[in-house]
Amino acid sequence: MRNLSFSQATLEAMLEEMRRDERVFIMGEDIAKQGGIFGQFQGLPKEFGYERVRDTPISETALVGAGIGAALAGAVPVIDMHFADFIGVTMDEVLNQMAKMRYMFGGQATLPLVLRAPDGVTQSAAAQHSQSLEAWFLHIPGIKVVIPSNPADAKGLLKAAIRDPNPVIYFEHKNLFRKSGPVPDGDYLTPIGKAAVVREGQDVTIVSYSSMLGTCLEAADQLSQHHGIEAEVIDLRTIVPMDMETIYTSVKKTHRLVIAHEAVKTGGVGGEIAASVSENIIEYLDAPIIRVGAAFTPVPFSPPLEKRVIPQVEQVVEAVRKARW
Amino acid sequence: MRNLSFSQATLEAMLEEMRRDERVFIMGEDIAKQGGIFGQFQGLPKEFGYERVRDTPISETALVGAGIGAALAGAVPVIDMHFADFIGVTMDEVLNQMAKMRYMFGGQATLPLVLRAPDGVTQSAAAQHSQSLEAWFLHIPGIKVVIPSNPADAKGLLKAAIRDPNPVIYFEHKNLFRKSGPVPDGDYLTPIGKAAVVREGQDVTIVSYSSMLGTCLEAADQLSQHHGIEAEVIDLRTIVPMDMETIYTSVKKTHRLVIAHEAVKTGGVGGEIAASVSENIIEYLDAPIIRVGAAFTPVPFSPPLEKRVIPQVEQVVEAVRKARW
Amino acid sequence: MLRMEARPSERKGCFFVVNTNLPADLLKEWYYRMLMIRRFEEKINEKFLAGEIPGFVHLYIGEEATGVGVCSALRKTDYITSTHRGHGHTLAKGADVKRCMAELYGRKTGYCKGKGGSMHIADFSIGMLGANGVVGGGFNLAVGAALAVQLRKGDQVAVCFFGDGASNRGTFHEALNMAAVWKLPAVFVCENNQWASTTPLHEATAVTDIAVRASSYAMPSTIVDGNDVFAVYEAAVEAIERARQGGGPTLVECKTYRIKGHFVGDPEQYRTREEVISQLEENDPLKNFFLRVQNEQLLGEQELVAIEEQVAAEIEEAVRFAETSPYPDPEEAFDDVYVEEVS
Amino acid sequence: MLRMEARPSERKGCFFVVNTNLPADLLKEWYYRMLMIRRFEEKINEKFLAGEIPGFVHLYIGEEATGVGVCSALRKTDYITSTHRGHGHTLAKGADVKRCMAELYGRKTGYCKGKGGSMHIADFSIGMLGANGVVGGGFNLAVGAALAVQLRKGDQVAVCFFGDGASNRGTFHEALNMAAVWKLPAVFVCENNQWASTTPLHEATAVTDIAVRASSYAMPSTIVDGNDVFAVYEAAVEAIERARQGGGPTLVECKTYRIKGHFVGDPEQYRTREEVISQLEENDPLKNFFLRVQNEQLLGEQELVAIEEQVAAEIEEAVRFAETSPYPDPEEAFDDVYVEEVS
Ligand SMILES: Cc1ncc(C[n+]2csc(CCOP(=O)(O)OP(=O)(O)O)c2C)c(N)n1
Ligand SMILES: Cc1ncc(C[n+]2csc(CCOP(=O)(O)OP(=O)(O)O)c2C)c(N)n1
Ligand SMILES: [Mg+2]
Ligand SMILES: [Mg+2]
Repeated sequence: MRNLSFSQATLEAMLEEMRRDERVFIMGEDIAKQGGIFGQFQGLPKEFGYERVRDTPISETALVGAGIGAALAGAVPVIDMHFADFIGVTMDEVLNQMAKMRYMFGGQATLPLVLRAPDGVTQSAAAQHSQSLEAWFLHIPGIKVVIPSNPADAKGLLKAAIRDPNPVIYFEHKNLFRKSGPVPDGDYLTPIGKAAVVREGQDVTIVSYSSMLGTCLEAADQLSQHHGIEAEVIDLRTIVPMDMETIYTSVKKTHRLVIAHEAVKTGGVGGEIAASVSENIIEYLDAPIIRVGAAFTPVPFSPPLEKRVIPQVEQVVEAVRKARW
Repeated sequence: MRNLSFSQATLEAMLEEMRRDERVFIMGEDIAKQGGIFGQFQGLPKEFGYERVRDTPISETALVGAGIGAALAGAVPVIDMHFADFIGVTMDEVLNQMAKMRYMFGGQATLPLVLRAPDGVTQSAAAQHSQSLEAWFLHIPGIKVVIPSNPADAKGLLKAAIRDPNPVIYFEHKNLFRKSGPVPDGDYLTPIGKAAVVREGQDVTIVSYSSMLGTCLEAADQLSQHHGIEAEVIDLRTIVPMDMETIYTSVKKTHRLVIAHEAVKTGGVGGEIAASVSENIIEYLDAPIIRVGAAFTPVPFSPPLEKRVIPQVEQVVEAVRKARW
Repeated sequence: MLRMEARPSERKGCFFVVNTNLPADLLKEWYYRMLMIRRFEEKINEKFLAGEIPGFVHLYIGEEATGVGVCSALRKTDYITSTHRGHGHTLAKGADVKRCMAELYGRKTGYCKGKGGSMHIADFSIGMLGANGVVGGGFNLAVGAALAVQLRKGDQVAVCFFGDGASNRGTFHEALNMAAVWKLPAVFVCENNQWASTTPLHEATAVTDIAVRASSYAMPSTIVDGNDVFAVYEAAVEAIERARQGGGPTLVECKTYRIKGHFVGDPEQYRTREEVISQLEENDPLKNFFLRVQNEQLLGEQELVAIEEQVAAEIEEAVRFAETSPYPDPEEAFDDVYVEEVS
Repeated sequence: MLRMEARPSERKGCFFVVNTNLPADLLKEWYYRMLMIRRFEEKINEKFLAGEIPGFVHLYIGEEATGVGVCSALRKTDYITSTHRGHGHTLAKGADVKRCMAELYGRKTGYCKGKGGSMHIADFSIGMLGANGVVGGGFNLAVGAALAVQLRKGDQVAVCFFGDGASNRGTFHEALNMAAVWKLPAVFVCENNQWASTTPLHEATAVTDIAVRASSYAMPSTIVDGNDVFAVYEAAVEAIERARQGGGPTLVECKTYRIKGHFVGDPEQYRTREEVISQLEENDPLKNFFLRVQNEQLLGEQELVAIEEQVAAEIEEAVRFAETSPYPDPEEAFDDVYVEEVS
C-alpha cells in the first residue's frame, strides 16, 4: 500500500495497461506536452511516445468518432474529454454510434473504448466547466459508466475499464485529482458493477459516489457524534450497470434511504435509485427517500453562489434527519 | 371544434403565430420544399416565403447555434430537428449555450426559441431514428420541455412554446402526426407546466404522456372492463417544469402509482416522478410505484424485436395489477 | 432489360475511344457487382412498395459506379464506412447478397440478425464497418480505423463514402483535418449526387465542387465522373495507393446523380421528371459501362449474358432465402447490448 | 511603463513610413482601448495570482490590436461573439471597465451579477453577446445574429472572434458554410496567435493560414498583421462594409501571438522563454502603435500621456469599485434560470 493522489493512481493504471497491451493508446487535447490539466498524464509520452500519447486538434467529435473507429479496427483507445462538459459536442457519437453499434450490427462490432471525463465543480469554473452529467448515460443502453471516489478505485476502475470489451465512460472528479489515499501494490482491478459499503451502520443508508462520497462520510461522522445516528454509507462506484442488490440489502437493514450526488438533483441518478427502491422494496421503508443534489440552476461563478447550489455536509445531515416520518 | 391531425394542428399553430408575430420564423432540413417528412409544414412557404420558412444545410450544430444567436438578436426561431435522435449532434449548443446563457449572463439574454423534435418509435426506423430522449432535459436547468398527446394540446402547446420567452423543446411523436382529434376553434394556448387529468378513477393513478398516453387509456379501459379497476390517467403534457401537484393530488386519492413512457425505463422521466412521490408523499402509498418503459436496449429494426422492447397495452395492465402489495 | 435499353444505337452522343489494359476479370467483376446492386435495389423497391420490407429504404440506383469502382480497388482487409444509402457499398465490398436481403427483411439470418435493417447493414468480416443512419456519422469512424492501422503499422486503408449533403456537417471538417495533420491512410469519397433529400446542392452548399474543400487541409483531391466506373477506379487506385504508402489522405469527388427518390416512397415534388429522365439517359453508370465494353469489345456478349444470368439467379435466391428465413425470436432483442450479459 | 519600454531607439528594425488620413480621435480611441485592455489584463494577472479573483482566467495581452481594430470599425448596435479569452473583446466593444472588473471579482455589480466571471463576461447593451467557455461555441451564435438582422432587413453586422485552435471545430465549418450560402452580414475574425493552449498551430492544423479555409465556402478572405491596429482596422472596415451592404461574409485572419500563458498560472512548458521574448520585442501591438504615432507624429506626446493617465485612473477606480462591491446574496443563485420564476 502506498499513498497516492488520484492523478498518480490513474497514471499508474495507464502505465500498467499500456505496458500490458500495446493496442492501448490515449488521445486528447493538451494531454501529452504538459501532462494534462491535472498532471494526470505526466511522463506518459516519455515511455510510449507521442503516437500512443497523442495531442489532438480541438475536434471533440473527431476525438470520440475516431476513438470508436479505432476500436472497431482493433485498437483500445482511451479518450480524454478534457472536461466532461464538452461531451455534448460529441453526444451524437456517444449516443448513436458508440452505444448502439454492437447492437445495431447484431454483435459484429466490439468497442473496447474508454472515455475519461473530468467532471464536477472546482473553484468557480462556472457553468460550462462544472457539470456532472452521469445521469444521461443511465438512459443510454450500451455504455458502462464508472465513477471512483478514492485513489484505489480510481486505479482499479480505470484498469478494469480499459480491459472491458464494452465502451466505458470513466468520470473523474476535478476536485479529487490532487486528493490522496492508500493504493494497493501490484496489478488489481476494481470490478465494474459492484458498489462498496464503505461505512457500516444500522440507522440509515446513504448512497453516494465520486467527490460527494467524502461529503457523505463527513456527514456520517457528524450524525454519529451529534445525533446518535449510525449511517451506512455505500459508494456506488459504477453507475451502469448499477449494483442495486447492495443498496437493497442495506435498505432492508436500515429502512431509510438518502441519496446524494453533486449533479443536479432533478433527473439525476438519485431518481433512478429512489424509483427502483420504491418499485422493488418499498415495504421495507420506514421513511421517505430523500435525495440531495445540486439546485436546479446552472453552476454560478461567484463563490458564495457556487457554494449555495452545490450540496454541502450540512445538507446531507439535514436530509438524513428528514428521512423519518 | 374541428377534427384535425397533429400535422394540421401544428401547422395551424405555426400559421397563427407567424401571422401574429413577424419575428417568428422556422428553419430545418427539408421542411420547405416538400412540406416536411410528416407533412407538418405543408404550404407554409406559400404564405411566408422561403426566408421565413427555411431549408437549411445538413448542419445541426449550426441550426441550433444559429437559432440561439438569432434569438439573442431579437428573432423568435422555431427549429425543426428532423428527428429528435439528432439532438445529440447539437447537444453542446443545447446544454452549454441555450440552457445556460440567460443565467451565465446574469439575466441579460432572452432566448425565445423552440426546438421541435419528432421522437419515438415508428415502423422499424431502427436504433438511430426511434428514440425518446426527453429525460435528459429534466436534468438541464434553463430549458422547458413540452410533449403533447393529442392534437388540441399539440396546437396549444406549440403556440405557448413560441410565445414563451424561454427556450422550449417541443417533442412530437412521429407516430402521432397522422392521428386526429378534436381541436378548439380560435386562438388558444395550452399552459406550459400544467398536467391534465384525462380520465378519472379512484383505484390507481397512471401518469403518462405523448404516444404512450393512448396506450394507457386503452389499458385503463381494459382494467375497467376486465378487472374492475378504475384508473385515473394523467397526461403530463409538460416535462419541465413538471406539475407534481396534480400527480400528488391524484396519488393522495388513489394511493397507487404507475408511470408509463416509451423512453427507456432506466434513467427515464418515470424515475424522477417516482422519486419525487417517494420523497414527498410516500406515506400515502399503498403499493410499490411501478414504472413502465422501453427495455434497456437500443431500438431494434425487425418488427417482432421492436414490439418486444416497446411497452404495449398489456404491460401497462400488468403494471397496474402489480401495483398492490 | 438494361441491356435492351442500353443498345448503343439508342443512345445519343455515345463515344468511348480510350482503350484499356485492365484485366477482363476486373471488368467482369465490375459488371457483376454493379448489376447486382442495380437488381438488388430494384427488388428492394418492389418488395418495399409491396409492404414486405419494413423501415426506411434509400436506394443506390444510378450510383453503382462509385461504390464498385472504389471497392474494387480495395483489399478485403481494407475498411469502408458508409451512409444511409449503404446497400451498394456493402455489396460492392463483397458482402453476401443473401444475408443483405435477409437483413432488409428483418430476418434472423441477416447480417445484423435483423437488428439493423437497411440503415445499419454491415459486414465486419470484409471491413464494411456499417451503414449509418446519421448523415456524416462515418467520417470519423474512417479516421479512427485509419489511425488504428497507422498505430499498428499496418498497411490497410480506410475509405469513407459520403454524400454532398454530408459535406456540410462539422464532422467532415474535423475528420479531414485530423486525417491530414496525422497523414492517416484514409480516402474520402464524396458521392456528389446533386441532391440531399429535397435540397439541391447549390442551396445548401457554398461551393459547387466538394473537392475544393480539400485545400482547407492541404489535402490532394480529384474530381471524376462518378458514372464512369473506369474513371472512378483509376482515381481510387491512385488515392488508395497514396494512403497505403504513407502519403496521407485524399478527397475524391465523384459526380453522379440520384436517379430514384431520396427514399422509397418519396413524392419527389422538388425536381422535375425531365431532370431525372435526362440523367438516366445520359448518365446511367451501367449503360455507360455496357456501351463501352461493347464498343471497345472489352467483354464478349456471352460473358455479359452469363453475368446477367448469374445476378438474376442470385437475386432470386436471395429473396427466397430472406422470405423463408425466420424472424428473430422476440427475446433476442435483449442480446448484443453488451459483449456479455448485463441485466 | 509601456512607453518607456517602447522608445523607438530601443527597438530594432522599426520602420513605419505610410502616412495615414485617419482622424486623430480614432487613433486616440485605439490607444485608449488597447492600453485599457493591457492594463486591465495586467491587473487581473496580479490580482488572480494574489488569490483575489476566482475561476480560470485567459489574458488577451499581445492581441489588443485585433479586438480594438475590429471593434472600432463597428457600430454600437453591431454584434460580436467572443471566446474564453474575452476581456479584450468586451472592452474593445466599449464595455464599462468597472463592471468588467466587478464581474471577474464575482461581485453583484458585475455585468453578469457575478454569475458568469471571466469566461462568461457579456454586455448585451452594446451587442457583446458573451465570452464563451466552449471553444468554437461562438461561430453559430454570430451566424444566428446575422440571420436575425437579415430577416428583419436591418443593417447590423455580426462579428465572430475565434482562435486558430477553434478553427478545427466542426462548428467553424457549419457556420461559415451557412453564412456564405445565405450571404449573411457576418465577419469571421481569426485571431491566429500560433498556439491553442499547449499545442502549436502546425501540430493540430493541416494548413498554416486559416484564411485558406474561406475557399471551402467561396468566401472572400484576407490575412493581416494582427499586431498592427492600422492593418486590422483597414481589413475590418472592408469586411464589415461588405457585410453591411449585403455582400455576405468575410474571413479575416489576424496573425498575432499570445504573449502570456494560456491561462494565468500556466507553467508554459511547451515553449521557450526566448520565443515569447522575441515576439514581445518584435510584435507587441501597443509598441507598434506607439512607435508609429510617434514616428509619423500622428498624436502628440501630451495626448498620449493624457490617455495613459486616464487609463491608469480608470483601472484604479475599477479595482476599487470591484473590491468594494458586495458579493451577490447566496439566494440570488436561484434567479435568472428562466425569465420568470419557475420552481
Ligand atoms: C445528422 C443527420 N441529419 C439529417 C438526417 C436526415 N437525412 C437523411 S439522408 C439526408 C440527405 C443526405 O444527403 P447526402 O449526404 O447528399 O446523401 P444522399 O442522400 O444524396 O446520398 C438527410 C438530410 C440524418 N439522417 N442525419
Ligand atoms: C469545446 C472545447 N474544447 C476544449 C476546450 C479547452 N480549451 C480552452 S481554450 C483552448 C485552446 C483554444 O485555442 P485557440 O482557439 O487558438 O484560442 P486561444 O486560446 O489561442 O486564444 C482549449 C483547448 C474548450 N474550452 N472547449
Ligand atoms: Mg447527395
Ligand atoms: Mg490560439
